[in-house]
Amino acid sequence: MNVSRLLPLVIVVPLLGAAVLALAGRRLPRIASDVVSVVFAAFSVALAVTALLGGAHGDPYVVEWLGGWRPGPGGTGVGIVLAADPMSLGLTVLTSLLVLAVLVYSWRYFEEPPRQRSGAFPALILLFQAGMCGFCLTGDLFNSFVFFELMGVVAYALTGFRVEEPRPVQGALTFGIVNSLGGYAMLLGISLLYARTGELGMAQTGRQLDGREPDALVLAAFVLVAGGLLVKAAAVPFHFWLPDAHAVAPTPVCMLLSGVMVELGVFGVARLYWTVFAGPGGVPAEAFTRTLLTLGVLTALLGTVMSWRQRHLKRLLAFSTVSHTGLFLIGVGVLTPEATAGTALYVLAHGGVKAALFACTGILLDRYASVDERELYGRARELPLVGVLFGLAGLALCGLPPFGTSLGKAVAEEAAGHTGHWLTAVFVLVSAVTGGAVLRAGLRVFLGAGPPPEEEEPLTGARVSGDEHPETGSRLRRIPGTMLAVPVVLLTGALAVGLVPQWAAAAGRAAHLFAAHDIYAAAVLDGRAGPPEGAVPAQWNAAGVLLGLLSTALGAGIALLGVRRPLAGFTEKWLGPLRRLQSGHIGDYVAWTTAGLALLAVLAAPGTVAFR
Amino acid sequence: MTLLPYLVAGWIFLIGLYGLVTSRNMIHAVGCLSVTQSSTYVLLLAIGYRDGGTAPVYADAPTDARVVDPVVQALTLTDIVVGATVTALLLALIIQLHKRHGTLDPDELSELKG
Amino acid sequence: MTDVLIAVALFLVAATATAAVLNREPLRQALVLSFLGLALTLLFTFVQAPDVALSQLAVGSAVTPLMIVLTVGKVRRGSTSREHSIDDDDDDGGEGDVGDAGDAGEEAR
Amino acid sequence: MTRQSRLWFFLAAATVVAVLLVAAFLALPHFGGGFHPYGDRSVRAALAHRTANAVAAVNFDQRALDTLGEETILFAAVLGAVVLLRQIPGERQEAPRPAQVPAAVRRLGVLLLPVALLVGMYVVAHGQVTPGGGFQGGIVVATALHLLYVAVDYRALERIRPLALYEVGDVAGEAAYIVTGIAAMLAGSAFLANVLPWGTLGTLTSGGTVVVLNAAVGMEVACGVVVLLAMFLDQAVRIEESPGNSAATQGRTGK
Repeated sequence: MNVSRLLPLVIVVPLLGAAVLALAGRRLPRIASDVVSVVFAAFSVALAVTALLGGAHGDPYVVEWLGGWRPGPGGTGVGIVLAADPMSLGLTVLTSLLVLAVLVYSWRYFEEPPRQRSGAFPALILLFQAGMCGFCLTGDLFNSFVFFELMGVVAYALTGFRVEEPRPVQGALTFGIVNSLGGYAMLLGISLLYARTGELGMAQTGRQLDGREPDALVLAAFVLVAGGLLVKAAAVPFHFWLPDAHAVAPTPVCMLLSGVMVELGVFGVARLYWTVFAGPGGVPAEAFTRTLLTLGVLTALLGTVMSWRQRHLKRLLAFSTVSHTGLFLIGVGVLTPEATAGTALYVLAHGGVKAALFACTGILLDRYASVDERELYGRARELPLVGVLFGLAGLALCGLPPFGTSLGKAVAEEAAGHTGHWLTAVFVLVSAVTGGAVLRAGLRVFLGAGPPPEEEEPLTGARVSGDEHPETGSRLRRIPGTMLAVPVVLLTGALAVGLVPQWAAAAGRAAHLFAAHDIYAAAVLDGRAGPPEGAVPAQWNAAGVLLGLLSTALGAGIALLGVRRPLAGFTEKWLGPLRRLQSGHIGDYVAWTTAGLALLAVLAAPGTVAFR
Repeated sequence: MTLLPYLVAGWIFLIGLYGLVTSRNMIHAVGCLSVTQSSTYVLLLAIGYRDGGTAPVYADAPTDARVVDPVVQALTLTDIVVGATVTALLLALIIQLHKRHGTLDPDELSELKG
Repeated sequence: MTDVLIAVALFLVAATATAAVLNREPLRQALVLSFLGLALTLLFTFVQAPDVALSQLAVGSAVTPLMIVLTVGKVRRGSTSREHSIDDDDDDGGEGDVGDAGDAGEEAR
Repeated sequence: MTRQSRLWFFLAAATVVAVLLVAAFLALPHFGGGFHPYGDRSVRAALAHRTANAVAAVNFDQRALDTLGEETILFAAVLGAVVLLRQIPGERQEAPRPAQVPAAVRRLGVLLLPVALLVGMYVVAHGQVTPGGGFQGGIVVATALHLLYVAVDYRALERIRPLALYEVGDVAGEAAYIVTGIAAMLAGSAFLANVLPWGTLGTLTSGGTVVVLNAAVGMEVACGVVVLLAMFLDQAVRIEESPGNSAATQGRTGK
């Protein structure tokens, strides 16, 4: 069987698994539903890997027209296409692997109400997997909206999973409203594109747009579709929902949300640009770069600042995801294959590292019923292994070679440096401070470094929990092997991304194929394989290693400073207003989302539309 | 007439957003969200309309009849299902929100700050 | 002729949508939303989309308002059954809580 | 932000968005124009597969993956609602009270119920020929059942609504859609290909797999919406907070 025939199965197998679990969940004991979910997820991983390897040996594009609706000459057809290049397949593999990790992490111990249906939670996770994989693989605009919404619906339910507590329900509701708005904006944009081009496939739409000069309609379509995707990617000022949702979702869900779902938003923007808008009739390169760099830098800096001042560990990690998303946006916005390759590696390794950090935090929560940096002060000395993992992950986030995060950062920042040297500085600063924030928290929690926390310092730090509950039913006395194995494996994976030169080379080739408007259309519509000429393999170089060491040293330095908190009053004075923006108020968030659309329009307009 | 349907779609989108921004009750906010979504139906179907076209159903019509675009109609159908399910989930969350917080006023929901 | 009908339906849709947003009391909003559903059904019929009209009729003017009404019923009941009832969602003035509680009770019987 | 500043901030942003939208609308093809390349191709493809309702052909044949996604969204939402609206510790089930319904309403409801069910099933069955189909008919069937709640009371509805059965129906509909798609692969074609005989245009059995997928969707929607509404009804009618329970007050301490 042709490898392309397998492509739909990557999406369908988890769906079948979810159906089995929803049907049999009432009767199956917990262990059986755990096994079933892992088997289906693993099968999907195997399929995705097969497709990736199959693509590596033959035609790098794996194209499957569903229902057999292959287009006629000229690429006109009526069907939906799954068009997987190595980039989207790589993301699919990452997604599926993280899903597998999450299922193993929640194995047996994670409390999954309702009691009488042990299959509901893993079924939702499998549906989430199907949605994310579908979003990666589809080559059709409306179909990507459908999978966007599927991801969303499952994610809202999973975020609000623990309805016994007040904050998850509020976070999930905010998440649901803001993301739905993003989805509707996206659909409006797709409608505009359909009106102009009469097509829904990305390749077809892109080809049709190439025929004429861009105008206000193209601009509006870009703003609306990209805006919707940027909501998912949590770019400033669309980002407000993310910390509210990621800080309150169950830990296994956080691993998926932060590890890969947000990154899919960035991927969506990049793919949208390259397949639809990169031609002469789309958004000019300088307009796109201007837009993404502006948003990316704002996102990276805001996320960094907010991350540093959190004491709620999950919220700290959530803001650090925001800041890294900013870096990814910069990497994508620079529009060179090198930067794209670096970003891809960065996303891969970041997914592993961030999921590992959430896994460690989850262990703390399940054992101490708290994720507050001060409440946990020194209490986790008895968990040296978790501490080592947490510290390593923090260093990886800083950009310590040879972690994959460091390689990705090195490649992306070098490529971005060609656009502006200050962008390199942003990469170094952001990874240093977000990694430093994690290290600071680790030092205090696992080593009891610095002065013990005073009773109450109401000014510093965000609202504190005080009423966190372990997710394992009761507090863990012993840490289960599965919960420890998952972060170990994830960190090893992140290390491997930096160490296996074949992967880095593959990322270089993938980026070369991904960042190619015409090659994509030819491969999808005419069945012509694009030879990856002149692909630059992503690789280590001295400057990258040095900058990685520099940001790690900086990160460790500010972590040591932060442990003593000499700057608390100072940061509070200057950063208070920023903090107040994160108000938790749905009206504010909707207003910001509208403002974000306006901002996108203003940024992308010059060059796209001629003002007459 | 050439612009009116599009303008109505735009108006509904913006008025829905306005309702969300000024809402004082989460149930009302979810209602406004579904108003916002109606704009996508109107825009899609307006784009697919063809003067003098009939519905794209050939049960009795001759097979060469001039019909409106069936694709946007199929898309709108999907869109309506998506809207209804999202509304259902959000309302489910609202029921729990009220149980936990005792209020549905966004001004009083202040757990997630900073 | 069709154009006139479409234009009328469009105005109806715009008007009911605006009314649905401006009616800040959830039960009344549910009612207006079902009018919006009807107006959209009308519009879809005129633009030759009977399939869509049918589902809009079923979803927009029946299922969605029904779910809203059930939610309001639950919420009202939840806050009246508690002794320390907190004045929840009626700061926007102009709504008769007594009458609404009656409606909610009716719905949640 | 204060209410005032939030409003002004929004209005400023919305003005920019409005300008953008109007500018885009001015560049759109005129309302009622004749440029519908995809639509035209799609009509031809529908007729080639002997599906009289071109919308059904797009939904269940040409773009069947969209509909799979849509059904999965419904499936996920039902599962999500079951999880989110579960009875949690500190809540108890109350027996619903019998209701007094005027005899006229009762008679009308009981009379309407079978009619509405029939109409719903008719709409499902004729989806590939006339307007309507699995989704519309499914919703009609699901809402028709709830006439019993309006006309009699909740206990009457519960008697004809064994939830477990409907949940199985929901899953079975979703699974049937997937299995039909995979069966096409086993028959040597692509996923969700229309491999069954297409029949004669305009007849009930025309359209090949469109009939099967349409029925699967009808089943899933009817059962799924019943389960969904049941979760809301249970919350509204059955589930009560236990007296003296602290779960509700717990949340409020944070305020």
